Amino acid sequence: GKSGPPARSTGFSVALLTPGPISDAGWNAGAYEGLKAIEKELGASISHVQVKSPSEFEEQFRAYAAKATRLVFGHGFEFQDAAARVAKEYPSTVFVTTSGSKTAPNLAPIVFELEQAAYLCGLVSGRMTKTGKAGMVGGVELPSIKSTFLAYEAGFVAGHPGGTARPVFTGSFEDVAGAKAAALALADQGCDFLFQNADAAALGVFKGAEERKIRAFGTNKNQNALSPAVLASAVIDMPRAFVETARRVKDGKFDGQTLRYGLASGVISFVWNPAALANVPPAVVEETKSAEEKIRSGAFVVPRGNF
Amino acid sequence: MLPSLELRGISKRFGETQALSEVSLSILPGEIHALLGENGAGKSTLVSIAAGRLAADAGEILRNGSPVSFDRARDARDAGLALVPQHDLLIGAASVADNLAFLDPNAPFFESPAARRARVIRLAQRFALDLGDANARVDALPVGTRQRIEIAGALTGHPEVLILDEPTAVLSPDETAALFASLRKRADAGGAVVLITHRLAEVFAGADRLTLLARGRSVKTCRVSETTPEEIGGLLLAGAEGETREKEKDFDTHPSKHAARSAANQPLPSLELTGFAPHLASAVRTENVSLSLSPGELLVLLAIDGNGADTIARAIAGLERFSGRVEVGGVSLPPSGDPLAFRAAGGAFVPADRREEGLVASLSLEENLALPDPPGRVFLDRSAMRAHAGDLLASFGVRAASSTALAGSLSGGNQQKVVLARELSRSPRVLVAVHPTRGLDLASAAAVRRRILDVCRSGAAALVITADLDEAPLFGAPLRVVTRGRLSAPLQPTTPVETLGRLMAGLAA
Amino acid sequence: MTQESAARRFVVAAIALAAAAAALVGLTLLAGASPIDALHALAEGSVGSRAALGETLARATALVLTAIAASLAFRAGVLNIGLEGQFLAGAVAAAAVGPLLSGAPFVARAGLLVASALAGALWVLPAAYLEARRGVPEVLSTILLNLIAAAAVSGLVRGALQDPRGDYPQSRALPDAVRLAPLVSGSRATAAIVAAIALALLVTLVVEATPLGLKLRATGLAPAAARAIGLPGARLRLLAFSASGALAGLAGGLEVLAVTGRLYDPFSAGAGYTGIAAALLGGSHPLAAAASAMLFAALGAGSSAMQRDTGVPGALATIVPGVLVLTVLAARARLTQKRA
Amino acid sequence: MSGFFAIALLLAAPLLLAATGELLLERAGSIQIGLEGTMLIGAFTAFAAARSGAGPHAALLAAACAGLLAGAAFAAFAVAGRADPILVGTAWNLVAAGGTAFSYRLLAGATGSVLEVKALPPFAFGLPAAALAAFFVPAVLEVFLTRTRPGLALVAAGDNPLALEATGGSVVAVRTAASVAAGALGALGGALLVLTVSPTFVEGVTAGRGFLALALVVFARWKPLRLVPGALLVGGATALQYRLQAGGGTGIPYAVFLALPGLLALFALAAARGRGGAPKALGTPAP
Ligand SMILES: Nc1ncnc2c1ncn2[C@@H]1O[C@H](COP(=O)(O)OP(=O)(O)OP(=O)(O)O)[C@@H](O)[C@H]1O
Ligand SMILES: Nc1ncnc2c1ncn2[C@@H]1O[C@H](COP(=O)(O)OP(=O)(O)OP(=O)(O)O)[C@@H](O)[C@H]1O
Ligand SMILES: [Mg+2]
Ligand SMILES: [Mg+2]
Repeated sequence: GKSGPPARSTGFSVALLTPGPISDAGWNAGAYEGLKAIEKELGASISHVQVKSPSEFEEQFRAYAAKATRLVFGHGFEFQDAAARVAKEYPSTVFVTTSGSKTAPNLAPIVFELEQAAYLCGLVSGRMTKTGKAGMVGGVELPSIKSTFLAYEAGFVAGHPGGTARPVFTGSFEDVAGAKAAALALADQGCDFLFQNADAAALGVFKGAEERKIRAFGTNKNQNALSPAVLASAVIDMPRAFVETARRVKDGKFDGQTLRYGLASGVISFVWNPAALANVPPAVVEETKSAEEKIRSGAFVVPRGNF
Repeated sequence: MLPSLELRGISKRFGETQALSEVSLSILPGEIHALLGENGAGKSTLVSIAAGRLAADAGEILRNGSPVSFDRARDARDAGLALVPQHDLLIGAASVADNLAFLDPNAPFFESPAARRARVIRLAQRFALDLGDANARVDALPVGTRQRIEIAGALTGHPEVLILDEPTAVLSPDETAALFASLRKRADAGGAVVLITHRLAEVFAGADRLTLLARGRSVKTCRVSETTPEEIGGLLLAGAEGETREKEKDFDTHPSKHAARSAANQPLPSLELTGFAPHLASAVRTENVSLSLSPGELLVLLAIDGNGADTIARAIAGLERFSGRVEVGGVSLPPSGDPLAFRAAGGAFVPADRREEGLVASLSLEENLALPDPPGRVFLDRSAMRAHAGDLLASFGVRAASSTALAGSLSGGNQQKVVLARELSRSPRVLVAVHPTRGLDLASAAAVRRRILDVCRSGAAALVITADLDEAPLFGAPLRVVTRGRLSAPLQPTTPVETLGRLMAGLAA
Repeated sequence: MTQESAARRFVVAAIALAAAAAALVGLTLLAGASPIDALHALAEGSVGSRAALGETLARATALVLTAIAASLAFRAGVLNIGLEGQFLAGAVAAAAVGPLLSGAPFVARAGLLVASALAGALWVLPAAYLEARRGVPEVLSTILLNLIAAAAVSGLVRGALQDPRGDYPQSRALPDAVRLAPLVSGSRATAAIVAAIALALLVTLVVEATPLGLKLRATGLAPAAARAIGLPGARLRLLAFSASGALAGLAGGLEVLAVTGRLYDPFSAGAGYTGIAAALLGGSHPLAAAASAMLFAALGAGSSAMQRDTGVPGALATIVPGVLVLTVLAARARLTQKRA
Repeated sequence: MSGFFAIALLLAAPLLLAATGELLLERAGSIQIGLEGTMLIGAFTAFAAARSGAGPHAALLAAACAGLLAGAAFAAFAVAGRADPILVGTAWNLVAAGGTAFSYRLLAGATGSVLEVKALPPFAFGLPAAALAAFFVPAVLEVFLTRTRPGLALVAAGDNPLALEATGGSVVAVRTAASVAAGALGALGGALLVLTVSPTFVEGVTAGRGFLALALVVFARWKPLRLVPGALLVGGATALQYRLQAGGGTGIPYAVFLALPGLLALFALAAARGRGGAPKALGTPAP
């Protein structure tokens, strides 16, 4: 558990608040990698803290702002209220929440348009499904999770008109056992493709898919290596987004506008699992590629949730 | 004849208490040997040592003439000694069959329920004990049955010496007779039986020899046929009070002078029991009691421990459920048992167990004396509490470092005085006191009696329970003897002590 | 559970603090950080500045209240392990009625706090009923009620109490006018901590210096004697139980009012459990328990600073209070055995 | 339908093991409300052992050993030390949760990748033998309690400790042994999570199952065999909930399912007579 040197008040300093442990191999781990990348690429001094309950949000923001930290990330929608309050008092610190909608001159959310890649996963599933049914496994029922499900479902129906995609939430990002159980339940319902957005619990989904010999998708990180059942991953390059955001701040280009990162920015990508690609009809690969182009160019807008 | 079990010069000390000093006891094969003595005389301690449950500080144990030493209870059982202790030994949540397996030292590691049931039937037949349904949960059984289960459990190892610590306290007369019959059979077959009891009647009806303990020493051993209940009763009571007991002629408690029944023509009785009986799942059934005490009247209930007088008192004070009717100052109390209703009607209660029920050991004397209605509107009126405590401690002659001393730090006798002080200071309408002078020295005991008579004189009715034959008449009030839950007819305080002793022992007057 | 002498309490606390410090140094070394830096950050981050002190006080509010709630219950002989659930019930009530209340902020706040105290008190009722009528140990039922309360929070922020603006699993925010403002700018300490300390004093006074308090203590120390003496044991227990629940509920309400402004899932990081630990450390004396709660709050704020400044894992903040409590228990057991 | 049962069994097995251990301990008169912590210790130990090269069965064994030690440590405080078990358990959860998280960081670093370990091989119904064996453990305990001598001693320790002492037994010894066994079973429950269903460790991977297991003991009213339907009910309800969600949603918020074990246990307590079957000396110090 070595981490960076202490954030000093001189130079470019960046801090990160995560709502969970950075060893979760998912949402929080990605953010921490982003922080490390900022340290490496921009020479920033970095600092991280894991918050235990909502009562601490403000405390941590304030502690960093008081030390003249230039940029503080609050990793989740739930940090918005606290960030907005503290931002008012510390105009020279920039506050960024990952997801959310509140903005101010020194406050903006990063919005990952993971939906765009999720749509492509849906499209692939729709084209390849035999049963016309797909499943989606979520951890906690959160807007960002539901939004990717919305996009996946849209893609699935586009690929297989009349098909259905059903979500199951387990209520926890840590509950790998629950995620596996959910995957099995979906498989038993006839689903032959599983999308998931469950962080560390994703492994449970893959194990379930392996067992029922169906396909699943990685999310957030490139999870292609985790299981032969993974057909492709919808990846957020969190480090890239974090570095890009930090660079903006460092260069004085931060303008308080929502920071959107989609396929076009390269932060979001759809990555085939080379080990599984052999079983995918070339036509599907082609179609996916052209759909991706349309999304990049803005010719097609992927539906997303209201949050 | 070589004794089956012989104890020589056994001493045992618990902290401050010298429970046993050089006690010797020998038990012969073929005899039922009764062990008698007042509460705290050391009977249970002695038999625990004999059965390897406790280590003696000094002394020797011999089995059939050769010295033995027991490191564990198991060793004693292996040597043929079995003890049924005073407290409940059974697993309430388990069945009769399981309990007997638990008590059987030779039960195999693994045993099927059928085998366990078979044991119950075997034991019931062999010892002619009614052990009830083998599958019944023990905590649903009457105490008599539970007692028999414990005895059967002790007998499973075929002990040559069987020691029973107060087995009859909870048995009905028929059950007691049956128990003695089965013990007699064992003795006739050459086994030895040691039996602790407070009841002289059963000793004289069923035992061969007896040993009397008093204050941790053995006072007398003899054949039952060589003595009388009166002699033993006298020794027992002397033991309870210590050798220093003299006739208390020098005190101003002449019965006739203080007979407090001037208020006999008052219309409303202070305490009235009608068809009253405490509800307890136990064998000693208190018969329906009816009595009435007018203001200023005092009644002494005289009973050896274990005869139910205590339970009558507790039920009146609202600490047990009862059937029938209890009225205090015309207010009838709920039969579900409600100490608050008793108090609200003007009742005061001195419990037998002052440590558990009389005082809050880790509160100060001031605080104890202020309960249950501490003074002060918003905050405790500490100075009033102190003054109140100071007065009471002085006038009851309590020896304590100060009124802020913890109640638990006082000696037993002084604790008793504190309880009395608290209860009497409340100017009760009815006082119910259980063994109010137990553990007090002579002067203090006389002072306590005086206090009780004083409250009566000022209009309260009092019900005093005592086991002290010599003390009872000193109140100068009518007496009733309680034996096995039954009240005798009212007796004059001038009734000869011998008559009272015979009644207490359960013998015809 | 019972009172103990001041001297003994002091010895036990000193031993425990030493053990906790040793654990802290050891774990910091294991994590590859400098213990000196870590301890420095701990001190700076908890009491080193006005802002840090403010954080400690802001954290302390809920802990002080749950700690005195635990002390009150323990002193009356009620083993209320359900403070966590009662805390959540109070927070739920605050989040439910808060946005509905209109009128002057003062009135709205009063309404919100009354609602949360009531909710906390109501949440003990199933346990109190089962204890009084069925003899079910309150330890078991209150643990179950904690589970249920946590599940209810999770359901409510996605259901009945969900903020209609946005799709977030959180309740509607309290109006800024209703929320408590900081006492001094740049600090997060609000009047809530003053209220909590005042309540700690009040509970201490009630327990130690009023007729009612004496009765409660007597019931807790010797139930059989209290009954025989004529104290209404069952009623006193119920009173202490529900007052304890009300205090924990109030803690939840104040947390919403002063700190978070809304209900989230999960809402609590174990304020109820920490309160029990603080009460234990303070020997169930309300003031000492409140002081221990302050200590835990300082530890929490300080270990956050440690994490920020030296990069040691946040888990330290969980381990250290646990070690503290276990040492107290062990030290107390040893002292008792020596005396016996 | 076979899928449904497999899922129910899968979710019930770890719960059942932990709850059986807890029931054993409670029948002996002590109580460990820090069962969640013990499960975490087991889960982490299995993970750590497997990461350092042990096979899944060896990892299971390692977890059991860690559980034995954990049970002995608990007993040192709460049985021999006679500290209030509730308070020890409260602190236990803190130390175990923090300690496993801390150790995981030491072992794995602040890694962002899933560290997978080898799972136990499936045996039948897609479940490994160890998970299936879990369903027989309550029966073994039942036999132990009702048909063996030490079983009777254990029941006595929880019902009438003085009786046990009077017959030459030692309450401290019996409760310590029970705590050690309960620790092993709790840790095995945690290990089973890692080695069957979720071949990795995450902070808080037990996700509240320790508390569910506590509730199950109450629901079972301290009778081992009743744990099986209880655990299957919880496992089944969860599986059913996933199935209902998968089948198109139900409108029942999943919080209801989260609350289900607690509610069931509370109703079981309310419906039972007396103390609901709780051992008489539960939570009281050894004489
Ligand atoms: N474990 C102990 N610790 C301290 N004192 C004890 C202990 N056991 C007994 N005593 C004390 O030793 C003395 C003798 O007690 P013992 O139980 O032997 O009396 P007993 O004759 O059996 O009385 P009873 O008729 O009431 O059963 C009493 O003063 C008692 O308080
Ligand atoms: N009415 C009753 N119904 C059932 N059992 C009773 C009744 N009255 C008394 N008993 C039982 O008889 C036994 C002896 O009574 P009790 O304890 O009142 O006698 P005691 O003279 O005060 O002796 P001790 O010193 O043992 O307290 C007790 O087990 C008590 O529960
Ligand atoms: Mg005795
Ligand atoms: Mg008596």
